[in-house]
Amino acid sequence: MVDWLDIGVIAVLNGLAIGLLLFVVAVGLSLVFGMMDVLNLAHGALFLTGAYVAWSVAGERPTWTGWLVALAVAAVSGALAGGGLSLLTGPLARRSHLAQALLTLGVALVVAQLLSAAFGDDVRGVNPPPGLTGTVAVAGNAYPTYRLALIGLGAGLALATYLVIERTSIGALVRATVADREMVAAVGVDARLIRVGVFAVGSALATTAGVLGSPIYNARPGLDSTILILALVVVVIGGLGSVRGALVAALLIGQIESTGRALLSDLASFLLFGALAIVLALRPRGLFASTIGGRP
Amino acid sequence: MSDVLRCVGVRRAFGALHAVDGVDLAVAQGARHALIGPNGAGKSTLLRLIAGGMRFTGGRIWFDGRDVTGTPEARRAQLGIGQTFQHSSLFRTLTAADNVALAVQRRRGRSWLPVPHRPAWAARVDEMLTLVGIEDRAHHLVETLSYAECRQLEVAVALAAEPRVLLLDEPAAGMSAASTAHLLDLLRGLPADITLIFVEHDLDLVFGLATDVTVLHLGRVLMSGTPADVQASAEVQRAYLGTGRRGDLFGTERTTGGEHVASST
Amino acid sequence: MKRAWDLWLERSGNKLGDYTVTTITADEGETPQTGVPAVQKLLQSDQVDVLVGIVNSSTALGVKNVVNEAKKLLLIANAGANDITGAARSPYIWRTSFSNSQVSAAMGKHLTGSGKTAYAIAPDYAAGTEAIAGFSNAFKAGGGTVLGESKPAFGKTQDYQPLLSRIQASGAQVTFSFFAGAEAVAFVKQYAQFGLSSRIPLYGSAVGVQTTLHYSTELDNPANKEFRSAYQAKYNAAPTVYAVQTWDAANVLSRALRTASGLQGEALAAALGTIGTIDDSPRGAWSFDGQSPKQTFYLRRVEKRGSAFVNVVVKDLGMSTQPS
Amino acid sequence: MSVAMPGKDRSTPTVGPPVAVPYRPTHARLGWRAGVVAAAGVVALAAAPFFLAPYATTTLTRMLVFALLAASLDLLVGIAGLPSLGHAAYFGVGAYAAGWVAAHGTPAAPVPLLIAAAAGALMAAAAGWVAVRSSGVFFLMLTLALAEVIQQLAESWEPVTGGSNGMYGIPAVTAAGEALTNVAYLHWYVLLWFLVGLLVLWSLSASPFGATLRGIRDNEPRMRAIGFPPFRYKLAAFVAAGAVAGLAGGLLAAQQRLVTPADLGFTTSALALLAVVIGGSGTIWGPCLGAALVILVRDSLAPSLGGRGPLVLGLVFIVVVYALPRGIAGLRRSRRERQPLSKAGERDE
Repeated sequence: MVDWLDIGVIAVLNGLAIGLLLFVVAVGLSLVFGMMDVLNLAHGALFLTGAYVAWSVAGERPTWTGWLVALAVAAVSGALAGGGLSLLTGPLARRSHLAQALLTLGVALVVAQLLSAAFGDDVRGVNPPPGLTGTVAVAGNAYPTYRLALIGLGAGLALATYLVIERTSIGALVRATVADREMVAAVGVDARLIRVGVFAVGSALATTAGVLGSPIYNARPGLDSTILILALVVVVIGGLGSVRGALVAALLIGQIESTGRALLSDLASFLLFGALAIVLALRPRGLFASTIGGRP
Repeated sequence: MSDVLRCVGVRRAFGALHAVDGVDLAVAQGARHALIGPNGAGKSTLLRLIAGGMRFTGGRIWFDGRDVTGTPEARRAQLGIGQTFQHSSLFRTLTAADNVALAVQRRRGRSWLPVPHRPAWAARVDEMLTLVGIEDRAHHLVETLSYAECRQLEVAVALAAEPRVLLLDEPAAGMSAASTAHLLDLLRGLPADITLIFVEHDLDLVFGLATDVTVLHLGRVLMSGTPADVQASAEVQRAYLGTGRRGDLFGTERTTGGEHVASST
Repeated sequence: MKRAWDLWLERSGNKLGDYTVTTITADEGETPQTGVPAVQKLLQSDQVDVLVGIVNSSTALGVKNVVNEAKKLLLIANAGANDITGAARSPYIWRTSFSNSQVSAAMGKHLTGSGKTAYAIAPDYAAGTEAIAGFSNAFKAGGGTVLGESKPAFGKTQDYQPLLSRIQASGAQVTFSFFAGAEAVAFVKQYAQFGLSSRIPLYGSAVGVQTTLHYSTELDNPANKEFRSAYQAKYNAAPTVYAVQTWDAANVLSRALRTASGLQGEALAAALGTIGTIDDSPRGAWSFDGQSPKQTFYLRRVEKRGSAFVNVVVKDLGMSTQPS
Repeated sequence: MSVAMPGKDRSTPTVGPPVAVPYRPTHARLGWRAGVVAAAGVVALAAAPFFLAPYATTTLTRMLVFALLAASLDLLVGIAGLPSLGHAAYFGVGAYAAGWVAAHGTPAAPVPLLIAAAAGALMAAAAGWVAVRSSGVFFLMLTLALAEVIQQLAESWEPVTGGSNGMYGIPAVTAAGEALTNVAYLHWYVLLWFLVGLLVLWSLSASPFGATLRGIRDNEPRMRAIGFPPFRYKLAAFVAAGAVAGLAGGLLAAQQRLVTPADLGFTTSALALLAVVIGGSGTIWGPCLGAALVILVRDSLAPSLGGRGPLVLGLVFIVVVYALPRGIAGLRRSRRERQPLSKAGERDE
């Protein structure tokens, strides 16, 4: 008979790895939305760009330096893309969410097509850096060492982001802008600077996560929309603009994606969206909904 | 005269702040009941509690003998509680006539057929606009109306829903003396069967219209009574001005005796 | 697919039977939403006589009505859904490729010889269900026991860890899997990452593992050698199983046209019924059983030859027809 | 009840007694010019099969089906101000229902369509009851989530929906006993029900119900103060839009005789949304033009670009959002609104 405990430990561990990765992706999306009411559907394409960067820079047999270069290149290209996106969505500030959603969806389609033109349509496998390719015995089952490293790295990134946002003065400025843009502008802070900055950092996090996630997900067309859907679910459940919400929601979705699929495999496909529908039905503004300056 | 509206121990707290702290209020049918008091006394909050725009944290409210404490705002409006807003809230991209038509439509039946012209409604709309004196601006977009005209339109929209109680939140705010006088005539001209409850700082309007006055201070009822009692009460002045001199508050030297009539709850 | 078709026409002087051929191609796209209109265009505006191709199973099933009403022959060169020539059979739709359960049944038959227990896994969509059904029936018929089946969500699963631990926990000695494209790569890679490949051998029709299919570039029969060298010369790439299936479609069509009384659907269908065994096909001799091929399946193992992966033929698993 | 008003002092001197112009709601007035254009459009569509090639007629029919879906979405997005990113779910549910009834019940003409509309309405009622509580982006996300759940249902409920292969081999609709397989008959059948659906949508939008929806869209607190319960009206709009989308789904089943989970999917919803934005939201007829354009891009342009269809669509998305903020219909309307308003006169259509 299937040994539940055995599956449980591995699944929970795996859920942690996936959850932390999702947090790194989702936190940028959540802040961008919380601050500027911009629903950035191109966020998934940024993740995919990161994965392709990892494949092209690190390649099939990456070395440590190859990996670090890949991470750097991804972060820089993410920041640039973020800046570009914030300029693109600038004039739409007054328009409805629909206009922004359609615009960013257009950008996502274009980026995905350019990537598939550049890298072709078949799967580009990326291998973890040397030393992390093997497996480690955990509770009697083999578990890839790379995912353990990912948990460590993901936790580090999550903690760093959390501290920057919650503890530093820059973080306070970001949270203030999320709460009430007009007031921050009235105080004399150049809101445009903040907005480009957050867009750039959020996008850089997404591309970096793309590199980190590539050994698991591999770079392939269609990955962008899968990741986008997951990130959107995390952001909405966590409450828009709330970092704490994104962290909790990401871990929750991580568990649903791993433990949920393992235990209830035939319901697996309903779990994700079922959870979203239930959460939104109960708390229409997400779990940690920060009151966003009374905007509708 | 039966009370058309009664509040008992109405309470509303925002965390530690008790905006409305145990208010008892009785409004007679057909009364012109004014709610006055310094800023932050909880006047507007009380009005919104009566209209249903805000949930109670305590106490009960009866309308026409029915307990409407839990009834949602839209249902209370259907029962006959009309309201105008402090910051005028109209449909700016529609014409004045369209704004009133929405209220008329809610009252006179909601059909699904696209019959463009409804004589019965049209007459009602014109009547309302004429009543408030902006019938020649019927087809102008609300954006093009002056501030005073917007206030008049607010009243027209509220009246079009044929309310039995009309709540007015500072109707004369930001109006010129002439417009205020005009508004006073308008409100005086309203039929007797409509009860008015209004919050207002312009004391000329208050004492020119009110049949009863309730003074609120720091979320509690300081005093309820006829306009004369309120003017005479030193306590009210202290709440407003912090000093005992009666003259500067009410402008003209009242002939009523100087004795202090205190009847606080 | 188009490459093989052009290659055949080039070698036969642009003739099928004794008809000169004008080929009109339409892009089927990924989903039936673009596939069905494309077929409608070919039939209604281009007024073609014969349709060849279609990769996507749901598009193939979707055009059944249109093809029936137009009374034109449709030769399917890939779509593997059983119903195409099974439950939803139409006299005008013949197939030169395979049916999903036929492929996996061959694997089921092969593994039963070893009397092992197995765990079957395939994505949760029509082809996946049919593949598992084909494998399990054949495997149980041969005395094997299937300890468990699981179907991860199609197109939405990237991380197979939950399923891999189920396989490990089930204690099966063999895993049968049916994946295609990106999912195959991800599954096989994670299967190895989780250290299962050493303990539980993986069989199935996925890349990089022991698989069963009705073709391999390494098949040593004269027809295949000639086909492969001609294809390599013209396109500088090894032919895929799609190419072989389209090549055979042209071959079958030209044989049928020699004996058919006309170009209408009924005449061609009747002719197809009478062409008997196709002995000069790169996949080895095969013939129509009903409207789907009865053909030999081969057990293959992936080995690295220089820079490319190649499916070395391990064993000939004999002829098998489309399971009911 | 009229009251004598004491003298009015207002800054604008009025010439003679003010003319009390009888009130007529602005948005419901259909000038005769618009009526003529509409009639001409219908005649052209009806005559299409005579001078268009068969495949072009089929494409036109497909445009009509998609246009009805886009128009029903516009009732939600344009009139009620509810941005739904999952409207294709009710379109698909209607199509599956019509297909199932045609196969197991009776393919006789109106039955599958009415069942489709009912199925669409029912599903919209269930989903709407949950979705309509939230607003703005949360509503957007909730409709997306509900649509994905419905699509997953279609994919895994194999015995009824045919799973991922979709429901194929739907028998042709029969009108008076005769199967409508001829391209022209099918076109007229779809055109007839397209007009019925459009009429329903237009009448809803032009009726007081539509005015209420617009009121709730523009200023919900004020509508609540007047006495309109917003939840009930939004839900009614959601169900009405779901019903017409279901009807459009029924037409899809009749025309394409194949329904796949992709018809319920995110892509279809996004394309319908694009059609609404291109066409100009809030006009019901605008999105129909938008839908025609979207189908043109997807079905005829995309294949000829060698599989780079999505790139074209992506660029169209971006261009439309910037170039046509209020869509094609918006171009016409903004010209009209810039006219100076005559003092007390009628605003001409």
